[in-house]
Amino acid sequence: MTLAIDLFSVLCISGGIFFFLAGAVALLRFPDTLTRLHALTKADNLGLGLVVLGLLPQAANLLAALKLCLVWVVLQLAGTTLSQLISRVAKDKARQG
Amino acid sequence: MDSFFLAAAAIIVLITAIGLFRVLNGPTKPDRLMAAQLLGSGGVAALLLAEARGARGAIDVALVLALLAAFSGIAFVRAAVMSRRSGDEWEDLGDDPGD
Amino acid sequence: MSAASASFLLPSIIILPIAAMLLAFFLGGRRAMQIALIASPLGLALASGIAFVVWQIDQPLVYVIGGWAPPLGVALRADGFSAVMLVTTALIIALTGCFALGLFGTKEKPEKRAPFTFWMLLLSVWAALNGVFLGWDLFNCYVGLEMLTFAAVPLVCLDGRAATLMAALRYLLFALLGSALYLLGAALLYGAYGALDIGLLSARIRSEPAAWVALAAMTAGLLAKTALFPLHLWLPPAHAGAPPPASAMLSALVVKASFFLVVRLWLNLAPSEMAESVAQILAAMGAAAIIVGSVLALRQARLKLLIAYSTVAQIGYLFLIFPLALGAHPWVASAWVGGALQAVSHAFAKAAMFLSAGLITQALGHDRIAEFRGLGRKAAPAVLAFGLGGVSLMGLPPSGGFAAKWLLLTASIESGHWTWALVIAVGGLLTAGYVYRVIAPALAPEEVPSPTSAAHVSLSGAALALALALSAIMLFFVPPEFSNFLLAGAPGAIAKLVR
Amino acid sequence: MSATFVLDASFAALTLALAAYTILARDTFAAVVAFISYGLLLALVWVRLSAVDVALTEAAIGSGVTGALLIGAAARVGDGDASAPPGLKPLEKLVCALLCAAVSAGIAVAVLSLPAQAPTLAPLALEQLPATGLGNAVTGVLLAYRAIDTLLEAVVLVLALIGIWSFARDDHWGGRPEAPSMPEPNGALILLAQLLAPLGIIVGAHLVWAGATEPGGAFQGATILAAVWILVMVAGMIDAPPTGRRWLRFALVGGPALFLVIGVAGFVVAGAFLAYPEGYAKPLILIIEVALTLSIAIALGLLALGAPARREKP
Amino acid sequence: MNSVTLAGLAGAAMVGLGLFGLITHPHLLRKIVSFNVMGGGVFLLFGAIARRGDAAGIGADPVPQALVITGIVVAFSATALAVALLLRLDREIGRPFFPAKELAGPSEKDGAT
Repeated sequence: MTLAIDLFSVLCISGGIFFFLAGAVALLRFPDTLTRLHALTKADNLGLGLVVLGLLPQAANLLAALKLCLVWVVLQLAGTTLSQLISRVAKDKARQG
Repeated sequence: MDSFFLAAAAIIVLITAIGLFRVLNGPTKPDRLMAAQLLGSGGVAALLLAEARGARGAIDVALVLALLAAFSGIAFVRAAVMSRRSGDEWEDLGDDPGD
Repeated sequence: MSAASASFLLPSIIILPIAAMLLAFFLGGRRAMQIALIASPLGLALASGIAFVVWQIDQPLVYVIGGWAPPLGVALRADGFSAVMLVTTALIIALTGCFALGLFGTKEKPEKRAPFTFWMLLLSVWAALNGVFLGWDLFNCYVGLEMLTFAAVPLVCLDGRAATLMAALRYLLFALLGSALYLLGAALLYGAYGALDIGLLSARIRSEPAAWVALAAMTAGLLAKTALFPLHLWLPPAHAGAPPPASAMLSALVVKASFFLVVRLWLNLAPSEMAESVAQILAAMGAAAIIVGSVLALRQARLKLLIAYSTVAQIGYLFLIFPLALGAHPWVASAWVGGALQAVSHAFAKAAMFLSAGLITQALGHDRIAEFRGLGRKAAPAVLAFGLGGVSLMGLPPSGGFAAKWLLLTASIESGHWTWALVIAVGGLLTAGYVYRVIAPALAPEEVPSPTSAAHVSLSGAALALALALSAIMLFFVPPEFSNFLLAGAPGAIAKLVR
Repeated sequence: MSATFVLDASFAALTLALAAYTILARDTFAAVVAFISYGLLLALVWVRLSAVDVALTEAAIGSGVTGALLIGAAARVGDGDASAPPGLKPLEKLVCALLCAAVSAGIAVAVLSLPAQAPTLAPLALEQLPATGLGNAVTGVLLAYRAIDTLLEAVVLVLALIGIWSFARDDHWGGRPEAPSMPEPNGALILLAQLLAPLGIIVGAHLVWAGATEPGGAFQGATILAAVWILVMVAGMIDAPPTGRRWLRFALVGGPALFLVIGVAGFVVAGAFLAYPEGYAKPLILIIEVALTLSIAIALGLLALGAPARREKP
Repeated sequence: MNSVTLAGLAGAAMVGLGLFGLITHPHLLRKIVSFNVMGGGVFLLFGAIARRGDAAGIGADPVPQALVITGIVVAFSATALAVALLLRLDREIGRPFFPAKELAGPSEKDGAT
């Protein structure tokens, strides 16, 4: 049983690493700010989401599991809002300029 | 399992940090900011992994980082909007190559 | 009164200004001024109480905060030097506070920026100074120093002009650099010896790399805050640009706090073999400060800048005590007493000079020395206060400055440090030069007598400046017991020698 | 060489690289972003050093709020390239670099020469901890053993605020700081503020409460509260408060004043300033912490908002 | 060499870097940032010292930890003060630098009253 859980964790976290990598690559390769922004936000959330998912079964108690989810939700919210704000400003700027 | 967590934390931080370094020189300000944001997420992930390894309290640090993650970004956007309004040029918020 | 029961005075003199400041901030407006005016005589009473007890018991007064003994807890300690500095601080705060009534006295209802801020900062400077003079824990002193910086910097730019804002920012950057270095040294000392209490550290410290680096960093940081040459660049614009009562506090008191901690570091904390090798360097920097500061003061066209450069020079004298007050020699007691007297008499004289400069500026509408002809008629009391302060600065008898410089001079000669004796003498001549540069035209009659008369100068302001100047003079007449008092709890060798 | 050492070494190298970038970057904005990341990595390093209390503070204040403050300032003043005075000549720079390298080398020598048997107050701090009723030794140091430092520090915050306010124009005195909100309301931001505000208050309160036994405490909790407050202001849901109001002044001095009052009461009931009577230490400390948290939160928020910049109608 | 010594050495290097920035940058905001880097180095040094004092099973000496917490808050206050002063100065003189020519002390009309 523990082996199965550990395997699940390893898989999820490895997936998380992959998305962090994807995010970093997107940052370097994508052509313009807005696409970079969107790719990055997605990669960011998926990467952290998978890490959290992988750690959930390892959590010591319910409070710890709750905190894990909370961290992810908060970061998701913050990231989404921020990218929305930035893209809006960037669009305004593009319209003006 | 512990060493896996350790390795995963190290790899995530390194990846995101390298991404950050690559982008610090531009081209645009939002890029730099987003790269910092990515490092923030990476750091949070590393802290969660550390907690799983038994570093007590690391998850609280992660929670604080997550709560404040958007903070500097919002400060940036606000300052950008304000200076645009007051007529100052905000050279590279769009896609024009900066620097 | 037993020492233990009287030691509650030590935290009280820190609590009083802090409580006053918090209350003044809450009540706001005019109340701030009233609270400051009520608190200052109370503080003076507390400071005198501490001095009296130290004099009575003839040893340092110690208070352990919260009952948690060092190394875990924090102790406060007042020796003779601390007590004298506390009384000086309380007196100067009270007198400059009264002087400031003319400038920042508020009657009307809505709270005004500069007056309200001034009274808050006055109380904060005072609290921080008391904290530093009583500090016996390196980190506690750090917090006190930071508090002092945060209170002193806004005082510089109360008028909000670009030049003073610049001076304030430069001062802040120097001060922050100084604090960072100081904290670095404290960290290393804790890492090496597991304590921050000066008494415990002095028992544990050895001449080894960690101690050397720590003390070097702390000293460099404190010298930046004291503005010892060549780290003095920030001082003249900052002290000259502030409003007169603020300048008086900054020049008379604030720079002394970091000097006080340098004394703590090298005379109380460091082992004497370390101190001996550094003392000559400190004294050499002091000597350079005396010469360079005085020469620069001679060349200033503006009165307030002249006084500010004179502070740079007078700080130099303080640093001459390091080589003279070390070791078990017959002259160390006079060096120690001379140094303390210099700190105190300079504080009074400089406060008097800055306040009179304020009055002169008020009377003339400018402070250009070249246009001072006839000033003696227009603002006689202010010129007199300036002159009396000058007498003490240049070390003419009878004055506190003379007593201080005479003691330092004899100590230098007895110890064979002829260079320092020469510097003291030359510094005195240069000081006489720049004081004369101000007084001579002021006493000269106007070429074209102007119709205006002496009505410009506020009499109460002049009286306060005179009182400060006279205090500097009166220090000449302190009884010999005063020396013994200053030696109460003085660093090891000095105190032992006397007893 | 163990795996953890490799990890620590790479963290240290990364942090150092970011510090170097912060100092050496040509672009001011890039330097500030690098500084924020530097603070973030420092927080990780603090966790690695088993100092979670400090990690929390660094994450909240060192990186978070300081970063926001600096980034706002960077956007405001810009690079100012055109008006830059001539910088140092290469030779002067080299001299400075050598000097700073010497300083670093000196500190490094001192670090390497620290005694192998490190002195520590940890056992003593733990031994005395039962007298305070606390479970977190760091909170014990902050609110019992070295309470005087913490009291002075709380006063320093108020003092720094007075200093910042004193940079206002005369006619703005007592008014509100510059409007912190975005020029036009933004739905996403308002939603974020609405969601994060309750969460932040819970987390902040949790940190203060947990601080008695676990990592956390007044300063960390207060920073979260301050951040949430600013967020709600930036979203335009509330305005910055007028700095002359009596209630605001009361909220600012309340914490330090209560701390001071309890400390002075210690003279009478416990025999020393800032001593707690036996058996009452923990509740008193918790009361002080709650009051301090509120005052510090407001002070930190106002410190970040800056000097009053709008005239207040009487 | 262990992780803790490494942290101390990194702190030493950061102090040097911050000091360099503080001395050489003409841009005042960069000076303020440099001061913060320097502060980070000093705090890290404290951290290494705390970790060395690991005893009685609590991982790190609590005293230096508490000092660093105080230090971080003080450093933030200092930064806020410096930034506010800088912004005001920038509004007055229109640039974030000290002018190349030394300021002439108090202006002519320094009424001081």
